[in-house]
Amino acid sequence: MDLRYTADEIAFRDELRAFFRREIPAEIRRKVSEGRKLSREDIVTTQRVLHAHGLSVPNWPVEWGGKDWTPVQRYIFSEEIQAAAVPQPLSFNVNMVGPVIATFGNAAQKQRFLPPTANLDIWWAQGFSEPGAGSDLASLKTTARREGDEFVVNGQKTWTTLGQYADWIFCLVRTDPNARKKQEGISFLLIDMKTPGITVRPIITIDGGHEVNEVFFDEVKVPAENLVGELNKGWDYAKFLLSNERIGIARIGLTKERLARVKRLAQETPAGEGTVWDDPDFRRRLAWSEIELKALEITQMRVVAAQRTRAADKPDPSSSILKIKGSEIQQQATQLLMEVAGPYAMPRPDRDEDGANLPSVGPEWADAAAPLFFNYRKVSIYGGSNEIQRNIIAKAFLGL
Amino acid sequence: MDLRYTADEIAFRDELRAFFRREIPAEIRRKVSEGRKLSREDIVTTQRVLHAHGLSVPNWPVEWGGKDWTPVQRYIFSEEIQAAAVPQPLSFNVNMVGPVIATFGNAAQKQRFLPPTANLDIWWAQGFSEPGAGSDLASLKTTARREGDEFVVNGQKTWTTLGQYADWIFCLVRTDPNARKKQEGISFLLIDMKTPGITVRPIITIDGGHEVNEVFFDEVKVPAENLVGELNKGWDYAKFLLSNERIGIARIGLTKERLARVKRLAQETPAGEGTVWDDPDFRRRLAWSEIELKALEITQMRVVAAQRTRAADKPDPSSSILKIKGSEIQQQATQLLMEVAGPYAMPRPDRDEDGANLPSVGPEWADAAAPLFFNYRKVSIYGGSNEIQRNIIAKAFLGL
Amino acid sequence: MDFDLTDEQRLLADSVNRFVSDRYGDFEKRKAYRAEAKGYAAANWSAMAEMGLLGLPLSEEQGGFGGGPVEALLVMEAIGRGLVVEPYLATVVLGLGLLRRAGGQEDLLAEVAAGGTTLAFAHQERQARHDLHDIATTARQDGDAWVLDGAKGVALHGDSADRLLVSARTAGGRRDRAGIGLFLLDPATPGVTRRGYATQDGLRAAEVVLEGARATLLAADALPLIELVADEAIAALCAEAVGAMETLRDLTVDYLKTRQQFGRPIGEFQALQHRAADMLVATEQARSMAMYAAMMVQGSDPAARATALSAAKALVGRLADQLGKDAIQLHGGIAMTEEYKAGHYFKRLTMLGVLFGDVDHHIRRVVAAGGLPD
Amino acid sequence: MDFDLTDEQRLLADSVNRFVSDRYGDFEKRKAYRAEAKGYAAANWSAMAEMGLLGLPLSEEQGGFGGGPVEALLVMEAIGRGLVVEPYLATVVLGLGLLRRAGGQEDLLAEVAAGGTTLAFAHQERQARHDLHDIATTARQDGDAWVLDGAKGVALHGDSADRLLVSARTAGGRRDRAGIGLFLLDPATPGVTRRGYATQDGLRAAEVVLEGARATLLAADALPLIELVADEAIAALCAEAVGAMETLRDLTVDYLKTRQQFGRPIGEFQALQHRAADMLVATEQARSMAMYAAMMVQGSDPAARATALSAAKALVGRLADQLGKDAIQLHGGIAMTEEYKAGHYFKRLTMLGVLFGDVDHHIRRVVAAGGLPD
Repeated sequence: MDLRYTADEIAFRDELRAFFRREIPAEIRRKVSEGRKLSREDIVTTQRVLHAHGLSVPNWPVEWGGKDWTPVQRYIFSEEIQAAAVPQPLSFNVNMVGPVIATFGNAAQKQRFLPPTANLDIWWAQGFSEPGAGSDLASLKTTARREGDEFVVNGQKTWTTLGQYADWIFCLVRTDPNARKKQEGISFLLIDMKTPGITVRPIITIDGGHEVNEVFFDEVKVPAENLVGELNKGWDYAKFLLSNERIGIARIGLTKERLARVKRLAQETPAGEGTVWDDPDFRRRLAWSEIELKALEITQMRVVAAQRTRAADKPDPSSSILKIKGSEIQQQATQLLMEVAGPYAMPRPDRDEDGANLPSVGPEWADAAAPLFFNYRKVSIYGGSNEIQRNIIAKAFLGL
Repeated sequence: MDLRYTADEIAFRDELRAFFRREIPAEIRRKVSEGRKLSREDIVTTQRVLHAHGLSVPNWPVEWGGKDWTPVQRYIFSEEIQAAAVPQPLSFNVNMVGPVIATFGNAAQKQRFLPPTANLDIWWAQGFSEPGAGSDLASLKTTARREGDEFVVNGQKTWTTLGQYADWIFCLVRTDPNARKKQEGISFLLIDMKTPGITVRPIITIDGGHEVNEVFFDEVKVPAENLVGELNKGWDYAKFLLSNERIGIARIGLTKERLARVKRLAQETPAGEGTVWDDPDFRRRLAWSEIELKALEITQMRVVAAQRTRAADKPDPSSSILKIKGSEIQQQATQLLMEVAGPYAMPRPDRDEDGANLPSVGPEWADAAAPLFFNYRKVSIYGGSNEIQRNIIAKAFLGL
Repeated sequence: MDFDLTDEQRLLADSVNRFVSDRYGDFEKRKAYRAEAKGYAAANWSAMAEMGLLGLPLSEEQGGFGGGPVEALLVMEAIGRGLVVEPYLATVVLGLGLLRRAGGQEDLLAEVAAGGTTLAFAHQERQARHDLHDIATTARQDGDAWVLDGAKGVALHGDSADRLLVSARTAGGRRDRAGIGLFLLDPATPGVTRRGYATQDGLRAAEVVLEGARATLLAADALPLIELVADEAIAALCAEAVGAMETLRDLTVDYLKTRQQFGRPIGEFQALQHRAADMLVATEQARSMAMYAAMMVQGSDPAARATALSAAKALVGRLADQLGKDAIQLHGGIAMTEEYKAGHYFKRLTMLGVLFGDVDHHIRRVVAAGGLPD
Repeated sequence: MDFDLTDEQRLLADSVNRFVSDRYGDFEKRKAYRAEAKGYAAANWSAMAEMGLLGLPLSEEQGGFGGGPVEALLVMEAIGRGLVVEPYLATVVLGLGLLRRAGGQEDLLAEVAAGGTTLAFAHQERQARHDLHDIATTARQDGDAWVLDGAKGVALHGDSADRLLVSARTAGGRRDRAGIGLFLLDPATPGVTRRGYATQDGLRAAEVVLEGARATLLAADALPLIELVADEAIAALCAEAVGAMETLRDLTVDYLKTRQQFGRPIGEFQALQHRAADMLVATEQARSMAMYAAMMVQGSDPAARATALSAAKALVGRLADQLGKDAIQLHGGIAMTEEYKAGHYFKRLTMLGVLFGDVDHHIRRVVAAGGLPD
């Protein structure tokens, strides 16, 4: 047992570190660091740079652009991309639909979709959640009935992240309403967002941002060739996809970068005779977050190391631990930042007639502090709420 | 609305304050303050002094020695007796069996039992809990079958606090094993501990103390005249009794006294260049306990004030709030004390051959600190665990 | 000791509660109020004036009700329940709190009580954070008038206020307790620049820049007065937080009862029941602490008063923070949307935690004082 | 980066685990061990010697295994699982940790490894609390020997140890970092008085009074050495805590599965399930932190090492405290009894929190250092 990186691993890390800082525009990285909203272009630009260097889809099969990395190398990549505040390759493409197509799609689908998915020529959205379903994902109601060479889709999806940018959407749809169990009779369908009958309606969140959407399907005609894998087997593909989703869900590298930034800003922000950093109470809470994050980082390393030997179908509590603690510490970091802002966490600058922000009222970073805190309440809700994660641990691992 | 005491209330308080300090031996009060075990004699002596001054059973009917006090006066009495570190009159006598006999007993029972109960000539124990029942009190299994003029009792009670001192025990026993609901078919029986067939076995707790016992009943013959109220109605009397039990369960006065003592000892205990009190982290946690206690004190005052107007059978979440927060803060106080003791919380002085403690290893008070912390884990378990209290709030008050 | 309201207090509570449920019962209306020119509803303000709420703390000779902390508590709790956007805190609690004690402005008091004039307190400075005595803005005498230079920030409702109360240093260094004067200023005066903006909780505030702005001195060495009124504001914010907590808790419990998942209302899940029970405990503890604040703000010893009010702000802040987060979590995604009420209560509770000092600031003051006063 | 154990490490882990389950699997045996003359089982100690555990950290030339922090972690985790009462921490981690580095006592090292001699570290002084450099005991030279005067407290297993390692001041003031010497002392020496006693967790310790006691100087200016070994002890305690937490969690989960209430196993109640899930999260986080401690205790920069070890002690302390309390609470009354295992784990975890500095002490050190080392 040795928790230190080998010389090779250090070289690999340093190379990535230099690459990210050299090749990804500083302005984009600054936005990530400050928790500001990224534009579609920011994300596309970044992914294409990564793709040009063969780094957009390292987790895919090598023949489709993946890398034959060790688990430790994958871990280092994931940590370094976050620590450098580089927008990660679009998860819907890279961690979700890509692996599903690569694993369960037919040859034509692979050929057609994988290259543009890797280069973000197609922007994918996820069509899983439905109103009223929440954590009970399998209770979905959107239907697809077969008519000749087409499926006709009707229903509604919600919480569709960045759906406003999407070219395509991968959906779970009910193809057999009479199946005995709700998990059966679900299929996995790829749908072009330009198809008539699709309406996207924005959901504005409490931070004032437009990140998620409702997507309505009204008699939407989808070619039958867009069915992935077998009819009525979509739930299996969804489970495969969701287990990939949890990779990196703890976002340790990003949080580490954020806590370092909180520390810097606390040292710069005046308070009394000195700065916020002089307040031992503040420093104590920051120290606790750092320490908990360190423990979680090692937990994540242990998970990575265990991936080599663990049976894929054995219940593993570690992704739930990463989700619970990772989300808690991410939330702590946003709250600490808001506290550094102090009274200047309050202003919410009006927008001008074009919708652009007016100049900041307080320090520029302070504007974003409260909205980020508000927005980050989501991380303990989405991806299976922390309550669901505790259920999973209790049932699957503790046998309760 | 005015949260301040009236002049009359202040006079009443000052009178009690002086009385407690004048009449109750300082050595007994010091034991209470330090969380040390009281002897049987300490408790008897105190209650008899109170009784001699008409203060042992203020909550009883006036004809049996009670006081016609306002709720505020009762509250003041309860707070001041704790703040003076005076052992409270034995709860089994004063808050439990006494009021039950006074309310549901017949004339002969009142005449026979109430005066010696008030003066602690009879020491009562409570025979409710049974092994395996826990918070599900009504699932009790101890039976009493009628044979002529007697009940014959068989079964086992547990967690019988101070049962080793008891002259009598009041028990819930199952008199109708065929009742439809488990709450039916239970009767309330008074049993002389000297009756043949009763065995008391000590339970030693993790603090090393002997406070609770198991009590076994093997063909124990109890005169039928010792049945309180009606046959098979014992559950109603038990509910009446338990609602009295929760009076003062928050023990705010006692905790206030304990926190003040923690503060004093922290100021006397060396640490580094100064004392424990110089540590702002310690002071911050102590301050939080003080503040939470202040809020709870006002919550308790509000409960007292509402007693005048509240319908007796309306669900009231306040006793559950008092139980939850009161137990939490009591536990915090014991932990803070243990932290003041530092490394000298560790020694557990051996006893000599007679079972007496050898001299303290560290400061005298420090010996008792860890055992008190261990012992006080009980306060969130007994009297309906804090989990049960949350169930009560959720169901009875929030309608969930 | 008496927790019963007097008949007058009960009448007041009833009428404020009726006002809030009439005007804020439909949450959509709040959006419309915020869209008005001043960021709140002129009609609501007039109604509050008619109800006598705007003159509440004034003596009867001044045309008011002689309302004290208990009356303020009743009004602010109702304001919290409705997330009322009108500038009651700015104009009545802060503005009148200062003005009526500084004295000599009887006409202005009457105008405020009548609803014709609103006030704001421009005190906060950027370097000061939560320290009330940290004032860099200067005042120099020029004949009868005073001339102010400096910058004030996050003045609540300072963008629309008809008169500003401004603190400025007549003597001493930036962090001296002595030498802070209180001034009255017409924002139309040359040398005054205001930048108004929305706050994260949907209210309004302003940055105020003073460049040779002429003002009237209301009180010299005004820090003790400012601290007293800040403590009154803290008591008011505690009461507002209790109202908001109560509503948010009820909203959450209702949601738990109606939202179905896995084939049953999620309120049947015990883990969520216990969280809801903790929300009730938190609300009641916060209510008790708001009462404590109302009681102690009347105290004659400023040091004891300050410690008690810090304790109240710290505990209510901590409880409100936890309750707000739990409310969002128990709701799930729906509470993350701007359309739904819960998020707005959460945001207001978060900002109440920042206003007049956050939890860290206030617990530090209690620690420095060696604990609660007896 | 490699989390796999080497073959030697796996062998070690297997044999220690077997030892613990053989000798401590039946909890009643522990009571018998404690009743022996020294407060632990002589036979267990011999067995540990035979297994090579007592010479673990010694180099192969010294007759040991050259075991490092990972080996210590494996042994201490097993010790935690069994609540082992033998003086491994006192003799091997502390005693040998000091002695082997001070040098010049090769024979004694071999005796310790063989199980013939036990050690204790008498360092703590009453006024010092958790500050390692706060030493009032004095040492003055008298010919070749040194003469010690002072009082040491809570020396773990100091009552039965065959040799004491004692720190004493050869120069400087009470809280100076320089001038602290490390001495070797035979407790039978005139001028040494020991008072042994049980600790709250069922182990043993002693107060040691030194009145003109003659001792051998092992190392001058030994504070850096003492701090290093204290950090190794902290790493060991973290591992022990993980073992105890894991067992206590399993005990609790088993209890939840078997205990019936309201007609079903209480483990079916979701609120309790979530508490149990949190116990699992806590154990895994503590385990990660114990690994971090084992990694960082090897670091070459003493300041970074100290901060990292403080971080580990603080987090493990906090997690162990909460897990211990939850275990008692989820059990209910049964865990309050001396007869049942759970309370003993709780007590040990509580005392592990005190040993070598409590949570407050260590988090303060992290804060003073400005946060974790990179």
